[in-house]
Amino acid sequence: MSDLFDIVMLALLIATAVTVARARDLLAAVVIFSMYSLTMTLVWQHRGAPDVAMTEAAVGAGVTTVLFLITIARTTRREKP
Amino acid sequence: MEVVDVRPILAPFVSFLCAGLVFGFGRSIFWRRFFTFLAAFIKMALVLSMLPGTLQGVVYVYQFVEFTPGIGIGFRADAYGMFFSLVSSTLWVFTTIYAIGYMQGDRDRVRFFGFFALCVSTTVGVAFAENLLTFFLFYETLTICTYPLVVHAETPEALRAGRIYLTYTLIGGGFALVGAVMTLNAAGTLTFAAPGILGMESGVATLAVIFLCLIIGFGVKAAIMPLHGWLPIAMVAPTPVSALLHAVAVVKVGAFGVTRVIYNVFGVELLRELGFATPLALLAGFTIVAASTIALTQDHLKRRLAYSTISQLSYIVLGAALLTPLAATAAVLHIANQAFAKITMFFVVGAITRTTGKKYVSEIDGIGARLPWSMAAFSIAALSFVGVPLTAGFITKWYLALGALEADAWWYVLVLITSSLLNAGYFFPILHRAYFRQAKEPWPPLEPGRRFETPKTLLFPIVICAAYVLLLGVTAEVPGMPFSVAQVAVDGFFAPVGGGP
Amino acid sequence: MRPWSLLLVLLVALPLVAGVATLPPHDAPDAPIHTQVGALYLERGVAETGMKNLVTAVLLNYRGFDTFIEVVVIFTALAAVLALPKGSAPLPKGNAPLPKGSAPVPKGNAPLPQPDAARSQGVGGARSREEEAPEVASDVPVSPVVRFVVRLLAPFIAMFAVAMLFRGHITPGGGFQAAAVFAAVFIALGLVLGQDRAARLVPVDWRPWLQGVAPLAFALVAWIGWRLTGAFLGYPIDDHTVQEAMGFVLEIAIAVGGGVVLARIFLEMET
Amino acid sequence: MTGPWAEALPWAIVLPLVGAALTPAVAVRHPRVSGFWAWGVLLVTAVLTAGLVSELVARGPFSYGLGGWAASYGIELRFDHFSAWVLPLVVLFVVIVPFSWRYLDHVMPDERRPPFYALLLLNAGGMIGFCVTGDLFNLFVFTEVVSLSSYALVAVGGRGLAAFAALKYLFIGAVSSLLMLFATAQLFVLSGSLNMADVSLRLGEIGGGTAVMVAFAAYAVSFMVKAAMFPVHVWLPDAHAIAPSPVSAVLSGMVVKVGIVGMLRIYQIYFGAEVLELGAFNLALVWLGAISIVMGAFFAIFQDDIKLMLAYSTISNIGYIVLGLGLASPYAVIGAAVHVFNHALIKATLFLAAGSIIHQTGFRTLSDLRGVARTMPQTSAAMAIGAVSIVGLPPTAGFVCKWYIALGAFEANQAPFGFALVFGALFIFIYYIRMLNAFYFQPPVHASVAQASETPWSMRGPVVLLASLCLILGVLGGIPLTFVEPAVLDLLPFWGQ
Amino acid sequence: MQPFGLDLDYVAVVALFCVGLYMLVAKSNLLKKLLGLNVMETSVFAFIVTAGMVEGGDPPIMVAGTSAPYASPIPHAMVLTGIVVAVSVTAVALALIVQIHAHFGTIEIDELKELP
Repeated sequence: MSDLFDIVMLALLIATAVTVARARDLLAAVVIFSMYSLTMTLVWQHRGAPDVAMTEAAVGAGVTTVLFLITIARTTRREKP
Repeated sequence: MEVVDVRPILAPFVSFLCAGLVFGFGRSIFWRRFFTFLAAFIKMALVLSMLPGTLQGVVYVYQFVEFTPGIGIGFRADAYGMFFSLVSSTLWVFTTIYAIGYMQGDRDRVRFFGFFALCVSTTVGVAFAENLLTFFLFYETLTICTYPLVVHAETPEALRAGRIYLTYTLIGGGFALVGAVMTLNAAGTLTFAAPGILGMESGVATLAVIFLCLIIGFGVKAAIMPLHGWLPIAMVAPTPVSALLHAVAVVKVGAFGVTRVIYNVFGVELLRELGFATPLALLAGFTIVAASTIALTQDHLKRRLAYSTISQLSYIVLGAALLTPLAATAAVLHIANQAFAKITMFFVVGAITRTTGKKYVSEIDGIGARLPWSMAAFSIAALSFVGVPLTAGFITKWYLALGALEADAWWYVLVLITSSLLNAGYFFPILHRAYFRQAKEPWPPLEPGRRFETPKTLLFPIVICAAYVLLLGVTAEVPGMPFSVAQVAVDGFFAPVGGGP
Repeated sequence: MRPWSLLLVLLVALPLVAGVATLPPHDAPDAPIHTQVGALYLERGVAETGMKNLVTAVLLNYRGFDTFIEVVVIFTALAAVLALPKGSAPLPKGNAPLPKGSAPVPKGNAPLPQPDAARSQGVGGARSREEEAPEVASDVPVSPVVRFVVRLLAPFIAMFAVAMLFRGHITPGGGFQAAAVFAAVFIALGLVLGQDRAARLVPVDWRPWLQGVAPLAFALVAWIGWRLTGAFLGYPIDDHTVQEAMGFVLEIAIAVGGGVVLARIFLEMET
Repeated sequence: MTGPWAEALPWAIVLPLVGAALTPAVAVRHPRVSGFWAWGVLLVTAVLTAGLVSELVARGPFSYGLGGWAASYGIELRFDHFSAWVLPLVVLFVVIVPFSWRYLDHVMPDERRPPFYALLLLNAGGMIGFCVTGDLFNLFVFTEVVSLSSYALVAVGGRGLAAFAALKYLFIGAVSSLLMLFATAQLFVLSGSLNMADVSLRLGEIGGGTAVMVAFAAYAVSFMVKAAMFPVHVWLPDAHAIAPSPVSAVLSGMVVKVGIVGMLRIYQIYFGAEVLELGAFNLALVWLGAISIVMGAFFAIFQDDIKLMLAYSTISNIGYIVLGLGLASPYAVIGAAVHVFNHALIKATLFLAAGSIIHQTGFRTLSDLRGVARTMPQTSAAMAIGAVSIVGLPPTAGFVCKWYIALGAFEANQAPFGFALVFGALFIFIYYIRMLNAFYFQPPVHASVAQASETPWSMRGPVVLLASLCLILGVLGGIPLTFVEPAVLDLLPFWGQ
Repeated sequence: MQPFGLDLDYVAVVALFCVGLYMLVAKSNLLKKLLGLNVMETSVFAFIVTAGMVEGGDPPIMVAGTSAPYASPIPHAMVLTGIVVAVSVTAVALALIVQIHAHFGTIEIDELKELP
């Protein structure tokens, strides 16, 4: 059970990371990155690190994402091919 | 007998301080001259004050700083160093007087005189260096300090000459550094000592590399033949600088270094065993003849003198490399003899250029009438180089020939004779043109209100130096004169071996 | 570029895989990580520090110095953002003709482009491009519903952060999390209210002090600890009240200082 | 056992950091005050570090358990002979900061001064901490303080290209920090401890293993990036050339040394544990150093921009240090250790002098700066002394290091490297000659060069002071050796000598 | 869970690290590079947290309802610090990117390199 959860989560992590890499729309990439962070949060929560999970949720998925969004607003949303 | 005394370090320091003062307050002509002369006389006094002690065999030493045990900067006024510093500090006085006259109205004189003083400071430092590291420090500093003098004119030609000069000397310095480092590695010390500091236990191959590195390193400045390329090119410098380069500081430091390597790093005994000195002596012999031959073809006065210098320097190297007391005496003596004669010649050439604007041998027909005193001095110097008795050059050749015979190498006597003939071959045409040909056009007359043929600041050093050439030739055996110092030095070199002159 | 990048990634990946493959298995209780210092902390931590959440104990007590330097790092980030030249603001005024030390480095022998030319080029060009560039405008009108919800929720989220802060020694969470939440609330308010109104939440006069409050509080506590126990950042082991008080000071300072720093970075980037 | 100064150890780190936190508050009314404030803080720090060094000299290395915890239980600060580097480091900061007071007039508006000086203080504090800490994770956190402030300092001077250079630096630096964190985590997983001495002990118990080696490789790459060794130097030239000159002096002189000090720390761990194949590793270092020397010199020769040329010479000089360390004979290591300081001194001289010249004339390429020595004689003289010193000609500070490293090369029977070292430096000098020729022996081509005036004394003073130090340390080369020799003797057992 | 003698958790971490590194190296867009850096950072944090876990362990919080074995608290503290450091670096990088865009009008490294 635990193994299954782990495998699914790890697969999801890699999938989101690859999606971040592939997304041409920077806004989408940032949003998917925040999903990646939240998935990571779940993994850590599961591994007995609630403190880290909370920090990652607040800082990694929260503050970092917002800072990225502001930057996109101030620069550009499209990654040139 | 070694005595701790502050004078060996004070002597270079005086010139160094003088350089600082010149850089700081040199904009005023009065203070510039004041400091330069003051330092020149103080230094001469310092060196002279050590002379009586030296003649009695006292060696003044002063340990300045120690980096790590056994490696440091130290000063040691032994007889050989004293001899060299006597020559250079005496000549500094004359060159300074001459330079003041020659550089009148030229620009950047602060820089010129500042680095001039630095050069002399480092030359004395080289003379009094107690070990190879100190020697190398001053040797390289000299390289750097002469650079601004060489490129003083700031023309593209001067800059090119400066670059070539630096390339030669710095690469030589690199070899010297490697040699010094390897010496320390092999011997565990760098302090010059009479029987030499290296021994057979380091292995012949290592010793060969060390010898090669050190000889290349110092041989560049001594202008041994394949390494001489910089010297004729560096002639673009102002004449006092050429005089300084050729007679006092740079080349003599190289020759001095070669001698130190032979006698105080390797030592007579070791070198006799190894036989490294023979190829060096052959090379020196070749240089003597080859450079003289090239000099024959030079029309530019200073270039002709430059090749003559190359040839004469190898007398010193040859004398040192023969490894006999008499030859060594000749080598040591020739440091002074060549210096005074050559500086006279450069001074005269400078005076000719200053007064008449002529630079080529072919242009000076009949100049003997216009510059009688100068050309008389020039003649004395030329006779000295040819080796006519009663001049300084004769003493060198005499002892060198005796030394060659002592070393069972009679063919060097032939070299000496050939060289004398060649010297005559390239100096006498100058005298011939000067005295026995009609001037092509009238020489510019004396400026009104002048009593001498050329400004007296130029003439005075010329005459004195020429007088010295005669004096050295006449008073060879008089105690207290340079000859006796040289003998003390040579005694020191050969003391452990036995068989002094 | 791509094949080389892949090659580089592979070159890095192989040793890393080799490295992690030979590590001791990670969830075995007898791995060194669980038998050395970590085990001692688990064994004595509560008694020595008075904190039930050992992560907080490690953060504030055993390895408090790390946390000290960590708050210095966020302060560094703020100082960095503040020290950068502002966006496309005009160059510094005053007598100086150009910022010489900072002029662009031309390749080749050409002299520097004249300052004015560079300025008009850089700034003017940037402006013209900027007009077309932003595809997400920062001042999109926010829907009234969102605005209402954010304003309604903000105090409660802030309260949650405070709660997290004060229960940090027992439950997960603590100063940093609270700081991040404070900052998030602030940023959310800034986005819906406009940053001018949000900026009023951090008064200008207090900013210089508030942004550095975390390192300052750490230094203060370190000094107190030094006075009390003779060791820098030392906590008196047997006095749980003092320990707790020192811990609280630090947590509050981290929360306030960290929050202000993050909020100010947000403000700086917005303007 | 320990004297009163040992107590000051944590405060010496914390003081500049707290000073930085206070800078914006102190300078809230008058932004220019921040410069004096930063100087004052550094001055006090210098006194503290001097005290620490005196303690070191009197009683040998000492450590401080933070929070009163035993060494491997909490965080340990350890002041050993390598840490003594903090004293010259802070002193150089003290000299450089006054230079920046007036220099910044043209670089940034007054209101950005407080954060600038805060960054400078953070940089100093971070480096002190880096040199002093005995804990691997703490080392990482201090690295981040140093790196983050360095990224920002590169960018403060200008927009556009400066920000781009800083961002390049940031990306490469962040990856290197990450590798360091990864390696730290691996060692932690392997040994269960973060204390350096403790980790070393446990690694000795474990013996080698792939993971141990991978951690070492990660550390090595990480510190190579920080030290800008040849293959990973790409971030350095732009960043150092474009930063304001006082910052260039700090970055080139000191921040790159963080990589060297870090490398030495990792040695201590690995060699103490005897899990590393010495010969092969030293050989690698020697070659890397030699390649860095050559490539740095090679790139420098093609630069016309004086600051870019100085930046490339940093790569070369780091190569000397690494070469010296790799040769692993006592003299070579002494030379390398002295060069850590002497290079900082020389590079500070050169960058500050170059900065003065650029500041006064507005030009930064050799072809534009012809004849500048006529109008700025003292600054140009400092530049000349620096140039002579950086190639290691006597009688300057650079010679002492080169002498010892060359000596070490022959001592270690690596004669080819000795030759390469000596002649490589000469090769570089031929380039510097071009600079001196342009400054001294060519007529000015620009009016602003011909009419430039000397810098104000607050800028000239530091330059002149540093240049004279270059000369003095060349003659009295033994002064730094007093500190360096015991450190080297301390380290050499690990080297298998 | 160790097929082929590989620890799957660790391998996943390395995979994430490589994805991040690839983004950092191969992508031309500066924001994408920065996202890649963040992915790398998270992967290293994941490595540390994973190393600190223990089979069937509870969080290291000594309150009622938890029992040994506990996960090690030190890695958690390390990661907390690491996360804060990461966000600081990200903030500075973003500020620089904003500047680059304001000055050059682009954040594509390919285009930045072509600028004079």
